[in-house]
Amino acid sequence: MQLLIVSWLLLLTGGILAPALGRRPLAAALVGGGSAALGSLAGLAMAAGALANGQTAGLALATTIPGLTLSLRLDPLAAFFLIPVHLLGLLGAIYGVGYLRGHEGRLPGLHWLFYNLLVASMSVVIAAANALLFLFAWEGMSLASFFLVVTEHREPATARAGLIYLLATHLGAALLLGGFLTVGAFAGGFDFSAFAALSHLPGPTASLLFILLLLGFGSKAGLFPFHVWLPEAHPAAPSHVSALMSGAMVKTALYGLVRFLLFLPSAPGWWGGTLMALGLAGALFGIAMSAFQNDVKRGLAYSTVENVGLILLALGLWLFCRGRYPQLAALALTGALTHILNHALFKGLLFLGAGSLLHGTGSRNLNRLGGLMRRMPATGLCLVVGALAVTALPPANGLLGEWFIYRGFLEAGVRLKGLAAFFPLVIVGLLALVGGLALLVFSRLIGIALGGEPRDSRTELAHESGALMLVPMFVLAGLCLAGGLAPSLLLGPVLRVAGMIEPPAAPLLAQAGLLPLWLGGLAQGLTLLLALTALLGRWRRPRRAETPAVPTWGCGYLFPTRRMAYSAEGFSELAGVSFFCDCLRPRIEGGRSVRLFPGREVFRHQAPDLVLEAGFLPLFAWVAARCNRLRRLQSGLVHIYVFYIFSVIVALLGWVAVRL
Amino acid sequence: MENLANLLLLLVILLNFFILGSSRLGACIQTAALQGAMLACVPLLMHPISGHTLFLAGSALALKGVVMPWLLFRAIRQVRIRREIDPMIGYVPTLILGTVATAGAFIFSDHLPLVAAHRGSLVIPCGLATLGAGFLMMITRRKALTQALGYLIFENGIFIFGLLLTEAMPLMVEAGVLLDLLVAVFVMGIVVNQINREFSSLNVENLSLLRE
Amino acid sequence: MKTLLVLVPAAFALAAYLLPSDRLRAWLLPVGGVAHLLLALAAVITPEPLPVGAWLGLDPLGRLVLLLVSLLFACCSVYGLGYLRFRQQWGTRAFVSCLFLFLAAMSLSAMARHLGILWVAVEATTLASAPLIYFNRNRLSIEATWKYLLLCSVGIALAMLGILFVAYSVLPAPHISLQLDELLAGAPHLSRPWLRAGFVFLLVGFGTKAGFAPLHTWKPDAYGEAPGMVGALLAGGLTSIAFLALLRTVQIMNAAGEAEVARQALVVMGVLSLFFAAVFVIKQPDFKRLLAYSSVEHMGILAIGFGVGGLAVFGALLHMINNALVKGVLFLTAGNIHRRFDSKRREEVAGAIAVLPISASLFVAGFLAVTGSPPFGLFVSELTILQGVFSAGRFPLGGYMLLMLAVIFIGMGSTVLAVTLGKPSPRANQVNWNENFLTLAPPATLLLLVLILGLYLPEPVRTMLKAAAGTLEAGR
Amino acid sequence: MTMLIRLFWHLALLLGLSPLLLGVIAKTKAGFAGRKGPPLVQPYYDLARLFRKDMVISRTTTWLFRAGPVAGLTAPLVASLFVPFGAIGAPLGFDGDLIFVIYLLGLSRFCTAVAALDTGSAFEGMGAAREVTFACLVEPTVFFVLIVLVRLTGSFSLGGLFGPALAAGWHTAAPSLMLAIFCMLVVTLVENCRIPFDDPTTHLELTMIHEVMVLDHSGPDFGMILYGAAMKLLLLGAMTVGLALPVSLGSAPLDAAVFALAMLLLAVLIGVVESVIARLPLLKVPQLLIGTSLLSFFALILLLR
Repeated sequence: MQLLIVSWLLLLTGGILAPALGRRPLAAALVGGGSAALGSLAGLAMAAGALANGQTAGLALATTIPGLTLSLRLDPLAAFFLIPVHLLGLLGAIYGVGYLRGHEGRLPGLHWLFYNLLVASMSVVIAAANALLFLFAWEGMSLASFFLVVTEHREPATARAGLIYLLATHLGAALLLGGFLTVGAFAGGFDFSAFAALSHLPGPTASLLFILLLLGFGSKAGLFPFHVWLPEAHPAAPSHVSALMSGAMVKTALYGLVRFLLFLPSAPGWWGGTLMALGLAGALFGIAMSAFQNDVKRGLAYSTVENVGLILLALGLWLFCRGRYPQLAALALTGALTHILNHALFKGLLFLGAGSLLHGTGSRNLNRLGGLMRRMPATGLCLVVGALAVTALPPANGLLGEWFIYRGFLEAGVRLKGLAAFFPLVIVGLLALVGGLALLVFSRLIGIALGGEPRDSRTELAHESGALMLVPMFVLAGLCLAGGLAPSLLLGPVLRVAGMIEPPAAPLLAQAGLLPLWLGGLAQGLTLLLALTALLGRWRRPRRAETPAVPTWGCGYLFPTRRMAYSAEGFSELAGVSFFCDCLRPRIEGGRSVRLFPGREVFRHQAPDLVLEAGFLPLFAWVAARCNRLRRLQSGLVHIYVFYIFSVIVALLGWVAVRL
Repeated sequence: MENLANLLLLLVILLNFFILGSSRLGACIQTAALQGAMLACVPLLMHPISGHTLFLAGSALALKGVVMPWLLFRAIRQVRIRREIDPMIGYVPTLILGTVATAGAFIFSDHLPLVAAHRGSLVIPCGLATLGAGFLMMITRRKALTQALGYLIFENGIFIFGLLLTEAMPLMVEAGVLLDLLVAVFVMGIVVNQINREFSSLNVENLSLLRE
Repeated sequence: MKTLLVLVPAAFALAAYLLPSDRLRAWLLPVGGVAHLLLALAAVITPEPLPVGAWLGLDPLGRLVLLLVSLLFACCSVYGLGYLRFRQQWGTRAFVSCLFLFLAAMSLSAMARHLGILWVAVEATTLASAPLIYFNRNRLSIEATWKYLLLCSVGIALAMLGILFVAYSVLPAPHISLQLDELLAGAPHLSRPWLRAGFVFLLVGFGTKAGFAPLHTWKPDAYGEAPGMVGALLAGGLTSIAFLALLRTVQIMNAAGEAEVARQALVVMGVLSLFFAAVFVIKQPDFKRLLAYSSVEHMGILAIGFGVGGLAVFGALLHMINNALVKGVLFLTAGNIHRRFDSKRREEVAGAIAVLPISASLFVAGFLAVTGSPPFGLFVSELTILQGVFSAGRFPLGGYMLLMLAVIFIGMGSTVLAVTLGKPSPRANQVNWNENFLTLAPPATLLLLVLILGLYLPEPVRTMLKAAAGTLEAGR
Repeated sequence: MTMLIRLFWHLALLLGLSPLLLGVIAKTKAGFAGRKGPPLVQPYYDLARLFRKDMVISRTTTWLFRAGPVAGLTAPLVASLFVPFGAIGAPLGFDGDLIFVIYLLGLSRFCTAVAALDTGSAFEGMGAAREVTFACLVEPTVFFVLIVLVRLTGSFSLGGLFGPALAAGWHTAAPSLMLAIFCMLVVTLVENCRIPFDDPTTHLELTMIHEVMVLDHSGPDFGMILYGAAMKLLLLGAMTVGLALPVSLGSAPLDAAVFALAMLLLAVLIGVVESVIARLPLLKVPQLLIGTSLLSFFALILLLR
């Protein structure tokens, strides 16, 4: 416990010192970034230790604020979720120092203040054992991340993103607050120790609480209808912040959900059902939208929506099977936890890589990139590893989690009787569709961004990022591969946590412990074979010393220009027309020139978020319109105001007289 | 004595109607002044002569009967307006509303749990009626000046009510109250002038730039 | 001591009136403000015994309000020094002396133990503050002043009527006294109908001054047109005074065993206020009026807090402090932005954070604080109030509050962010004025205080709040 | 020991038989066209030639381009180790390997698509887009078919799915298995870019899918791709066959012979299909694929009913 507190103190002091240093970028980066790295390191050590010895540490201090006690608790579950937070916190800090060099604003330390606050508050959220403390840290997390999102506050897009993010996160917090206050009112206290009383809540209240918590946490986690902030906020934020938000912050919401679900009484079936339905919707919608994005980071944000959808799907199955089919529950939970860890690794890697591309080329637009594998080989390599992981292809780590999820649903399909088995089996099929689309999305990203020729003159001048940015990426890439080649690294902690939550499933989990041997061994064999085949290709050296380098064959077109290269829109167009409903398809304006000597044409291609454009914004507009009608009450005529006073008096007098 | 007081109060109510009904500002102000002067006499009739009552009567006469009307006169002299043109609702409806309010006041006060001593007296109905008249004035008139006048009448109503409870308000407090009242009307007079300077008319319509 | 608290500002007002030079007069402000703050601190730290039946005196409630009013005024007076340096065109004689009279009246009403004196003092605050609103000498400000004056005078007159009703409710007892202790002592024998009617008039009267919806109509105009520091004093100080007056009547109702009526009436007012605030905050184009509606919102929260009772009363008292302080932050910084852009319209002001980095940052921080985000004090106080509401089992009310708070957050957020973020609008260099120490230190200080209150409740404050809550809970 | 023997038979069948299938298909088509056609062993010659040739590499490409063929050859090779060839059980297999196998094929697809995009040629990019898009539609079908088997046999490994439990399943759930066979057939055709979905022999790049992706590959690389494609054909064909006749004659050589025969018949069938059906217009293909996955879905419902 002490180590964790030390890490918080490090983060806070460093964060406060950094802006105090004034306009000295180097010092600020050193102090801010250094403290962030050290603090995260301490936290990481703490989490690893707690997971290793598997026992629960605790601490409690009273405060002067009613209901709030500084009580902390670090059980395996919390320790497990601390790992992504502090790992990405550490790597992001190192990366950020390199990423921000030369782009510091008026007060370079400010960024580090919010960065450290974000890491610290996430850590507190996970370690908190008091609902109000949790909420306090939760809000701190939201605000810190908000300020990080609006770092480039001069762009109008950033202002919009900031607003949307702020609204989403605050509405979620309001729901959470409602939920917590209800919990407190029933449990008679806000300490988790008091929440044992919740285990026998009346059904309707429990369901109400479930809904409040689901929406509250979901809005942060990117649950399907409330994911709208992710694709806005992630591109706006600096890349290491996006990595931290997408890899770690989103997970804190999942942590909260799991943590509080464990307090509630055993769930009726529809809880799990809702979770599964929303998760599936999120997975399909997210990956479909991701296929249409030309903005690399926006696409990654949608892929986060997809992955969170998968995790929630697994959690839904777990919730559904809890107490009914312990083994299924264990499988699903293992899948969810594994995927949480994996996603933290590869999504962090991908965002850092995207940041490196942005840093090297100055553009996030796929149609300006291209040919970067030559110019930024290290970044390219890391991105390829990340892509393999996110598409769950061997030999990377992504497959492990998805394997458990598939396995869980297949098992459910076999165990359940009759048409009840229908849903899990259909979900398996849809998971396959999601997998296929993910493959499309990321082959598109890799192929268009890294392969071929630069599509823009500025991209030709792209430069590889510095060591400070590359090292974290290589660490993450290494972890992704290690997770694939030696899955027991990942599975060990996961199984410990799963065993803590689902004790009855211990035997199955022990058996699932054998899986790493297979998947790992296969991955190793596969890589070996790949290497061998590659060598075989080299083995018969062509007789002439070097293979002649020629231009790509243009199928008869004599002077192929870079403008002819296949575009990002083109790559996903067939998918769009062949099996997406029109509403999902991107909006395309202009560019259709039919005349013999066409003049200038402006071609605009954008894929706005359906839920935001057709759902929330109109809703808000509607409410605003309704409110506008009431504004006439403030008519500006003073005698009308006097009349208000008069009528209030009459009304109140009447009320009093009636009560008399 | 009691009856005399009641007679005066009756007159006060009639003056309310006159004010509600007349369109000439000057006349309205004079009537308000007359009303104030009458009210000033009422405490002498209701209570045994004492320093307190004398002070009350004197100061009320001075303020309600002389100073405040004078302030308002000054205002309209500078503003150079004579009559209230097109009120929100015409004079006849206003009068009808006033009658309704007065009747309501009488009925209401019959149901109030009064102390035995006050059963016969007109004080409470008259006070309520004057209050109503003041409110009506402020709600229906368009000119800032007439609204100030309405406020004056409103205050008269409260004063009437206060007559029952002179001993509740110690002398010093009473003085403070009246001083506040004076200052209020004084400031209102100033503001009315400023309004006239800015807008060159006192219609409240022009005073509705600030709205949602 | 007690009398000094009133006489010193009055003396300063006189001095300011007699002093010939504008520059020197401006310097009177911080001196007087700090002097009053010191007096108030002394009066709070070494409380004098409160003799039963005294007309002036400081009970825990009064102490609380006096302290926060004095604190707010001290900060505003420092700000005022910087402000008046910039605004030299019209003489500052009336302004400064009215400010001090305002302070004197507020101190008097914080100390009044006699309903009559309370009324006189509160009315005096209206009269003293009316000229302050007219400081900018233009059509809009005169209109705002007129509305403020008329509506508040009517309201206060109604309060007078209410006081008379309360006095009548003492009959047929031979001796009528409006002294608070004596009223409370005799409360059980008051005649209920008169008392209730009186409470209604008092609620409406002081409620108009505090600005419950729909009695709040003067607020956006007055706050919008007054100079920033006056807005701060009105929104932070005057509302607290009005609420104090209201709480006195609540005390009487409690003592008379009519607590239920009072509480329900308060909750109704609170619910209405929250609703109106939410409606008018959405798409609000003028960021100073926005603050006015936020003030209406907080009056509503206070009303609900006091209405629900129990833990919520403690929370509401804490919220009163926080609200006063954070209103100071918001109005002072909004004043800075307004001055630089010479506009307070959302569509004309943008990118303030690039032009006035510190003011705009403080403004955003104040926005977050006022909407109840941690780590600021309002989070704690609102949380406490909500705890009270929920633990009282009034879940619908709690849910309604949460909903309205969220809506108001959205409404305010969209305007505040639009004003602060983005590319600076062309008006950014309209006026050659830049933020300086005098106009930044006061809001920064206030924000710091709010922050401290959010992180840790000092023991003395805590005890003071407990005592004040005790006086309100007595007789329940 | 038996493990090794199995492995031997398996690899022998895989490496030996797969090119022959291509030859058979070509021969059949030639027969329908009334031509003599190339000898059955022509594909072996082609491969040998390709592996002997030098290669030419576009100067825009990087190692991504070289990785395509490698994965294209390796992934089917490893995947096939999990698929039982008729009654000859798979040498490898574990609980839930079907997921692994499918993602392994995904790996080869990913690498070839990226390699195609790496050349920067519009045509190859187009081909890659088509490949991955159609794969999105094919994968659910494969999964639904496998789900039918999983539900039927209660096993989670390919070895178990096509084992004796399936034979028993034919008595209970024949209709859905019929549908499953049809769907597998379609999958086989699509995945191996056969008419009516794709035409490897056309000369208009615009209409190709798979062939256009590998335009720039030459020499050994191209050889690897061809060989990998052949293995994939054998792999999916083996699934179809295993689905159709889950019977065992007891002795390994006999089973091998039966399986080889069945595969050749399948090849002939493919040849026939290619000869009698015209190639679909590109935009019709997705519709047909969606139809197929709905069919497989229907098979599932039939089973659950």
